[in-house]
Amino acid sequence: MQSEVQILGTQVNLLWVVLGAAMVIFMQAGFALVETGFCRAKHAAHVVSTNFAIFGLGFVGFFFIGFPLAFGGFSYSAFGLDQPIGDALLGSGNWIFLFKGGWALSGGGITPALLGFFLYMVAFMDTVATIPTGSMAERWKWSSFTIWGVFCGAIYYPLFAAWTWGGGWLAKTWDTMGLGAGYVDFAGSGVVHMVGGVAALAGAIVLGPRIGKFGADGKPRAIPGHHIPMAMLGTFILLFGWFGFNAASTFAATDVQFATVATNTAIAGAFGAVAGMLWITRRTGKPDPGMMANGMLAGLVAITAPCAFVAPWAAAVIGCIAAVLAIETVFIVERKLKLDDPVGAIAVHGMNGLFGVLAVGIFANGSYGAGWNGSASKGVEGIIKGDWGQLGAQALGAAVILLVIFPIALGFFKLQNKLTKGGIRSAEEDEIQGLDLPEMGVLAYPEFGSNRL
Amino acid sequence: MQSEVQILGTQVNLLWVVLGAAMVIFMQAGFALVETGFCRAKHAAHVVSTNFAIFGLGFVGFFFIGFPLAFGGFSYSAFGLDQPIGDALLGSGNWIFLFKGGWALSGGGITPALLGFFLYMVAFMDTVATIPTGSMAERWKWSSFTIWGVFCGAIYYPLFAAWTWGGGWLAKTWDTMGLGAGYVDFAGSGVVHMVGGVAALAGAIVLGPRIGKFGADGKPRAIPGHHIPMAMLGTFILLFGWFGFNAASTFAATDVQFATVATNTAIAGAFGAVAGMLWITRRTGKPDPGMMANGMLAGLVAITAPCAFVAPWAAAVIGCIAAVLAIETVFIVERKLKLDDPVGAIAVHGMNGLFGVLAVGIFANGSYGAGWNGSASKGVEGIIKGDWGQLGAQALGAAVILLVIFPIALGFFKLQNKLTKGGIRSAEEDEIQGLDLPEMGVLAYPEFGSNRL
Amino acid sequence: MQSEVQILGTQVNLLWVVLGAAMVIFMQAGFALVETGFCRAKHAAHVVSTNFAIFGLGFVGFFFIGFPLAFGGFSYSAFGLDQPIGDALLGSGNWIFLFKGGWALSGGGITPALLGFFLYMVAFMDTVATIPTGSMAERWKWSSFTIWGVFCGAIYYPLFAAWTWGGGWLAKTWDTMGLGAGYVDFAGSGVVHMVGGVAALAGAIVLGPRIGKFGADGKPRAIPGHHIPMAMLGTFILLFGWFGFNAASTFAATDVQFATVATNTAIAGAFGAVAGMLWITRRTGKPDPGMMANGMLAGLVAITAPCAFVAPWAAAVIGCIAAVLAIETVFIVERKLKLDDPVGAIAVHGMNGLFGVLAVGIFANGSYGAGWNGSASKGVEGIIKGDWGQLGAQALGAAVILLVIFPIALGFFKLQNKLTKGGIRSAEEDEIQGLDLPEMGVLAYPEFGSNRL
Amino acid sequence: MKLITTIIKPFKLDDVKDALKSAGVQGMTVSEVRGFGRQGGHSETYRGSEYAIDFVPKVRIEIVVDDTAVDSVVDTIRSSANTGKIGDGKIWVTDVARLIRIRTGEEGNNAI
Amino acid sequence: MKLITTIIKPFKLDDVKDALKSAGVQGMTVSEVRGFGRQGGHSETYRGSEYAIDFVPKVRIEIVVDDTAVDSVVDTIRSSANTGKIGDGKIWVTDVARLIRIRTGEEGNNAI
Amino acid sequence: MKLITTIIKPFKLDDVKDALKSAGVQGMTVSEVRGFGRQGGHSETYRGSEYAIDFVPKVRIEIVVDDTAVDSVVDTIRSSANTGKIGDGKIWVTDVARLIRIRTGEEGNNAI
Ligand SMILES: Nc1ncnc2c1ncn2[C@@H]1O[C@H](COP(=O)(O)OP(=O)(O)O)[C@@H](O)[C@H]1O
Ligand SMILES: Nc1ncnc2c1ncn2[C@@H]1O[C@H](COP(=O)(O)OP(=O)(O)O)[C@@H](O)[C@H]1O
Ligand SMILES: Nc1ncnc2c1ncn2[C@@H]1O[C@H](COP(=O)(O)OP(=O)(O)O)[C@@H](O)[C@H]1O
Repeated sequence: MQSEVQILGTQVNLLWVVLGAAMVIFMQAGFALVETGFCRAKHAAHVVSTNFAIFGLGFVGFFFIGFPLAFGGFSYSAFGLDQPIGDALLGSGNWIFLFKGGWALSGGGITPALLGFFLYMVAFMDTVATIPTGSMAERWKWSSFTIWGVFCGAIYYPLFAAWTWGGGWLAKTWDTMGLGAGYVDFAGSGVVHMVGGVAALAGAIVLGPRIGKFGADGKPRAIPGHHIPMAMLGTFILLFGWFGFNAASTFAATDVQFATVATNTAIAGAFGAVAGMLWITRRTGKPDPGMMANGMLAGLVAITAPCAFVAPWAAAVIGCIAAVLAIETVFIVERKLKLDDPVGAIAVHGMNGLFGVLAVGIFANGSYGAGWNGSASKGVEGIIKGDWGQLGAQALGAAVILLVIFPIALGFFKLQNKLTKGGIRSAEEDEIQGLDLPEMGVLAYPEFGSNRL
Repeated sequence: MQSEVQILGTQVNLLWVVLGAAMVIFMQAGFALVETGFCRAKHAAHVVSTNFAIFGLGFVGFFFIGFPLAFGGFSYSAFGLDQPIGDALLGSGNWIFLFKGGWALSGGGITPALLGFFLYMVAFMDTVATIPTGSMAERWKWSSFTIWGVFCGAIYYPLFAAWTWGGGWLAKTWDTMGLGAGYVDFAGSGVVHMVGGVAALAGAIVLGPRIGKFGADGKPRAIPGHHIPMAMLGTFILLFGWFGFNAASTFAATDVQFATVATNTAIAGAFGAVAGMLWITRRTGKPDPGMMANGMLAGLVAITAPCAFVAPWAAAVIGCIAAVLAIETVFIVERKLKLDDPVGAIAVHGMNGLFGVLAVGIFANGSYGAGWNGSASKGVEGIIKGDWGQLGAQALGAAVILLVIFPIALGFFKLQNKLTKGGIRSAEEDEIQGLDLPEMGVLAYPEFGSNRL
Repeated sequence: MQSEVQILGTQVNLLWVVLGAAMVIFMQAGFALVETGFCRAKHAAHVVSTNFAIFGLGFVGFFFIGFPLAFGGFSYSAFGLDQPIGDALLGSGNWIFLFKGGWALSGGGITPALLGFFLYMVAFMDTVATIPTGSMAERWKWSSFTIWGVFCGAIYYPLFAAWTWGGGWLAKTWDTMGLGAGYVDFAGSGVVHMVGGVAALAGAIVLGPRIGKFGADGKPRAIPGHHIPMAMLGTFILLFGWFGFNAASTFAATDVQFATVATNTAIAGAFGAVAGMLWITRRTGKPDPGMMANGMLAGLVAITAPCAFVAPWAAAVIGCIAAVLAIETVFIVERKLKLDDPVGAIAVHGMNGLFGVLAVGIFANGSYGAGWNGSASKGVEGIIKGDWGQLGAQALGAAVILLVIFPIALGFFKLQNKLTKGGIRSAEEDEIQGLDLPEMGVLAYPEFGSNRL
Repeated sequence: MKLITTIIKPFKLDDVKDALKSAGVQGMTVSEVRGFGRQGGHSETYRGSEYAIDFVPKVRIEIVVDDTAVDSVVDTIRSSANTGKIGDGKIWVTDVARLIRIRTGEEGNNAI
Repeated sequence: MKLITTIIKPFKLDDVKDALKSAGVQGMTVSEVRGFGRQGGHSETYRGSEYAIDFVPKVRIEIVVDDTAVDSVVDTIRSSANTGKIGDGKIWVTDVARLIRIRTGEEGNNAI
Repeated sequence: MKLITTIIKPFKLDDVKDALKSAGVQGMTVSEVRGFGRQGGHSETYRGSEYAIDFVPKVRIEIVVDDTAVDSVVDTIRSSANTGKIGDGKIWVTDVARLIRIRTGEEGNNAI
């Protein structure tokens, strides 16, 4: 039986999770503003609306199917979830691939604690769902987009989530393969950002570049975003929400590591912003605001997996590397891969999600993560502590995202493109005119710029 | 005497209320952006300024008079308010109509807990006050508006608040009329939104439609909002703040129902957004961003009263119904009533406030609300549990808003219109030019669109 | 040894500090929007980017050097910081001027609690750093600006912080000079706002007015801000964040004074907004939105030092005085001092920081602050309680800011101006064209207003 | 052919357009401008400093018409744009030497 | 000298500018306008109410040229702005009595 | 009557307007335009890709004047808009066949 103090502790823990969930949900606004600000005015109502609608679309899919598939078998004692609401659906023992239980949040076990946990998790799912709206912006047909939203909430996100946070097979590689403490991803550099980032990559491949993005000579042309302050506000909102994203991932106020997490998060974001500023100035001569924002976001994405396991100095290093990685990846995506990613989603979420996953295996200092994933680990340790096993688990996780999850996203978009009349890309004349009127029926700014009168 | 654990519990409860208050106060920004985004650029400084100034104007009225009138008799033990700061001013026993005590937050009993409670309550009052700035936008004379602000904080909101949350006569209908657990409104579908919504209706009636809103044939003409991303950001901020609005209305972190509340809130908002998208697409062929936003807000308004009492599936149903109701009400308000409500305040807050109040009496599943309002209730039950008494209490409350509170608002605006030189509507030439320069002295955007040079 | 309850209490306290830190960090967005909205479109990317970049620049300086200098000697038991991480660097006993320890957050003592404390403090430092970006907007060379950011985080802010909150000599004037409870500044009217405000003043002096700000006759000319709703949103975000800024400065959820603080903060802001509206209408005939916003912010700045020590009625009085002071100071700065401060930073932060510091010595009612600064004080008391000693301590603190800190800022900018090729002011042709393209390489709004095509 | 240029008050645009349409005008080009004239501007106060707004928003309409249509078009504009208050605007007429429709290459009256 | 004014579709601006540049035109002035013509507008629905958008976005280019250059410039515009679809726009030519370069005070063809 | 059209640098607008006012001009119409000319544009980098900004912001002023006033107005513009740097702009003069004041229906010089 729990003592009165313990009960109060679980209550406070649940409060922390719910507050964290609200902060993560608020991040949707951040994504909406960053993406809209970095796109053109003629598509602004469309871009902001995809970021708005995705919240509900993904939510509905996750509510009915996705949450059970991913977390039916999850149990976490800190805030009163002492038993899972379901069981394995596919696989068993150390090799579970999908779960079941709690469809549409009905049936037994739907306690306040479970509902709070759902809320936190649905917010993470929506982050995944909204990442491709960035790389696919300005040319994604609305009706096709809505199907992605439901698919991501119902199936796409739950897969890798089940395998890791849900307690599936990747969480058990400490046992099955002797790799570290199993795949470790504190708040989702991999589970959320890289999974979203590879979907962004798949979508950009299938849609192709925006009209006018590449010149006849194949060289990328700049298409400046229409509202820099909007994008900057979005970045600040993301920074704010990230404290809920990372720090509340302790699931416990009684685990004071949340403070370390929060501070490491801020450190990586701050160093990322500064490193991004310096690097882009070095490369192009001016402190491009978009790249500064990307630098901060890259640092935040990269610290998301390791934030609980590393020292402050490592957070600073991770932030700096992340910013440089993001900028260089933007160049590679445009110049080498000839892909068009209007907001840098592939670079920020994909590449730095990958880097964050690996960073756990590099910089983890063994001070946290004892017993993680049910392992006998005394603390997650990276190669700076001489242990290569964790990096192995991390590399395996990253490889699975690249080799299994990415193809699923690519297959989904390709199939949908084939099955959809006219494909999943907007009509050419609509793209030229701007998607706002033809697809949304309204202009974002009927009175500004060339749209007024 | 309280144990150490209990004391810590009340401290944490108070923290939750203060955090909730901050989140609700932040909703003012959401209202400001939604309303401004859905109005025209030439009035934007005026619209945003009404939403800004209302915060202080209502606050001042509530500080001096409104809070005592509504909550002088309130006592709540969870966070250390063990005795009321005042007493009945009008009525007694089960039939109290107004309270007194704590004028200007002075006198005895002004503890930190009481101040925290005041902060939460003043935030709710300001929500009521700001709702009519939406339906009356683009034609409300500034000086007349300021008087509404003070009146709402001092008198208008406190009336129904005293009768319900303050412990007045509507809270006692379980005793006086044998109706359920008395009027039950967890976080204010009725006390806040419907009360604000009927004021919005009254204001729109008294002001009349904007110049050009209705054609010579009496048909409504669209007047597109000038900034869709702004309105969307506002919607996201409202969603974020709503977690404070609803979940912190447990007044206790030690009552883990806050997690159920938060999740039900999110469910209703998400399903409302999706249902709104589908419904408006069905009605007009395109996913009007404004209607998607209204759909989410409608779901949030409707779940506000029942959020603690219903199951997740019911939250989803409530969200869907709310969105359809909101859209259809917009049509009725414009086409049948020939009223002009630029942002849909009557549909979103008025109609769905009403629906939310009734939804308690329909969907409450008896799992929460034991002893509510001092009744012997074992849990609030709606007709899905076979109990019609609660629906009776809810219908009574709603009827009171329609038949008593609405006439008060209408009377106020009509009287003010008569007493004010030139009426409470802006001068015609100012409205045509845009209220920004003539009333505020500045343009919202002196350099954009037709205002530049 | 701590009991289980006590441990839970410290955990919750730390959570409160981390949440507060997130809210204060979010205020950066508020500053960015207020300043950008009140400047012109042609500089908008520049202004918003200074407010963005300052976060990282100041952070880096504070991380390596500033935090140890200011808080190396700090110890605070409420959330588990039972021993300092360092010692005096300069001075000893009651006369310490700088501290050391925890450089780059490395070495012993870097517990989660210490990291949470760092996070809160770095957020305050960044507020100081960003204040001058307002008064120096539209003409501050980017490369020069970046140096300020690092300097402020590393040296400028830490000085006065060490002397007061860090436990240095000004905190000990109760002992050394018999003045009250030593310098008392609950959340930083002085340590943060006035210190930032005098830097804003110094910067405005060194840069000189914007081209066109003063006519040939020496009369100030209005240069209207380009985006009023943006500035209003920024003000709301600041209001929201201020609850973290002030209320979390109890460092403890177990100290329920946080509720008093939060409510006093709201009261001062609300009364400030209303007083600002009335005062500017009296002075110029119209409720200038910029002055209403300044009025609220002035109230918030002024209540920041006294918020824990005064009664609600005093918070209302302080808010009203602050708003009038801010408006009158704007006039004096422009008309008498012939300085150009585009957003009113000197008036809002400088003057009202000063007023807030003194307000402690006037309105403190003795109900809080027992043992403050290690003194034997039974509660901080101002002259309304007949005690003039505290006002003395406050006046001394304010004098130190004016006579020591201000000259340091002025010296820094003057020296930098001399050492920098072409000075720290942007090139004249860039200023005329707008700093966005020449300094940032992008336009804030390439498609709006005169920038489109 | 003639080019008729008119400067009108912005809120009159719909009326003028509808009147021209009824009068058989099939094409026109509209732009936003700022006018300086007898109507004058006004001065406002921002943060306590006065500032003059010398220009008022106007709309310019350009219409190329057949010579024979000039009088009726001018009259139509005059009557539909007129409020009788200062600042109603101007109409001026200039000669057009050539007119070409880009799509077809038609010239002259056929291109109108 | 002649003033050539042309109304084109906005997304054709770059093509026309490049073509004119290649054809030796050294200066032009561009502005945003809204066109009303055969292309027609369209009607949309906002919050359930229909609204007509009568005007479509266009770009106007003005070029002052030497009399001898008129034909080639007109042809260049025609071929580069042409999409063959309704709404491609117009070109019209008017007489210019004087042209002055502000910087130098040069007049006539030297000022082009 | 003549229509004087001038393209100037935006920051010179106030100077030119004041000079014209002093010179007795009572009305003018101003619009925002973009210029392409000898001044050239410049190229910037956004997210690492270069982009050319070919057009620079300019302001166009149109003034209808009595024939006798043309020279003095042109001179006034020249001297007040001149910075001596490339891109100062142009002035061109065209014939106006008719001018009507909408408010009163006055025509010709009375309508100016
Ligand atoms: N001489 C002029 N040349 C060009 N445009 C003019 C001239 N005079 C007036 N305008 C335009 O006509 C508008 C109305 O003129 P104004 O003198 O204010 O009133 P009214 O048309 O009643 O005489 C001005 O705002 C300006 O745009
Ligand atoms: N009579 C006219 N006077 C001035 N501008 C015109 C006229 N007719 C058309 N225009 C302009 O040319 C554009 C294209 O004309 P439109 O009739 O739509 O197609 P097309 O050029 O193929 O005939 C219009 O949008 C308008 O801006
Ligand atoms: N031939 C032309 N026709 C129309 N406008 C022109 C022409 N040449 C130049 N302009 C306008 O004049 C502006 C200034 O011209 P530019 O060649 O840059 O310098 P300058 O005026 O010193 O010769 C251009 O930006 C453009 O708006």
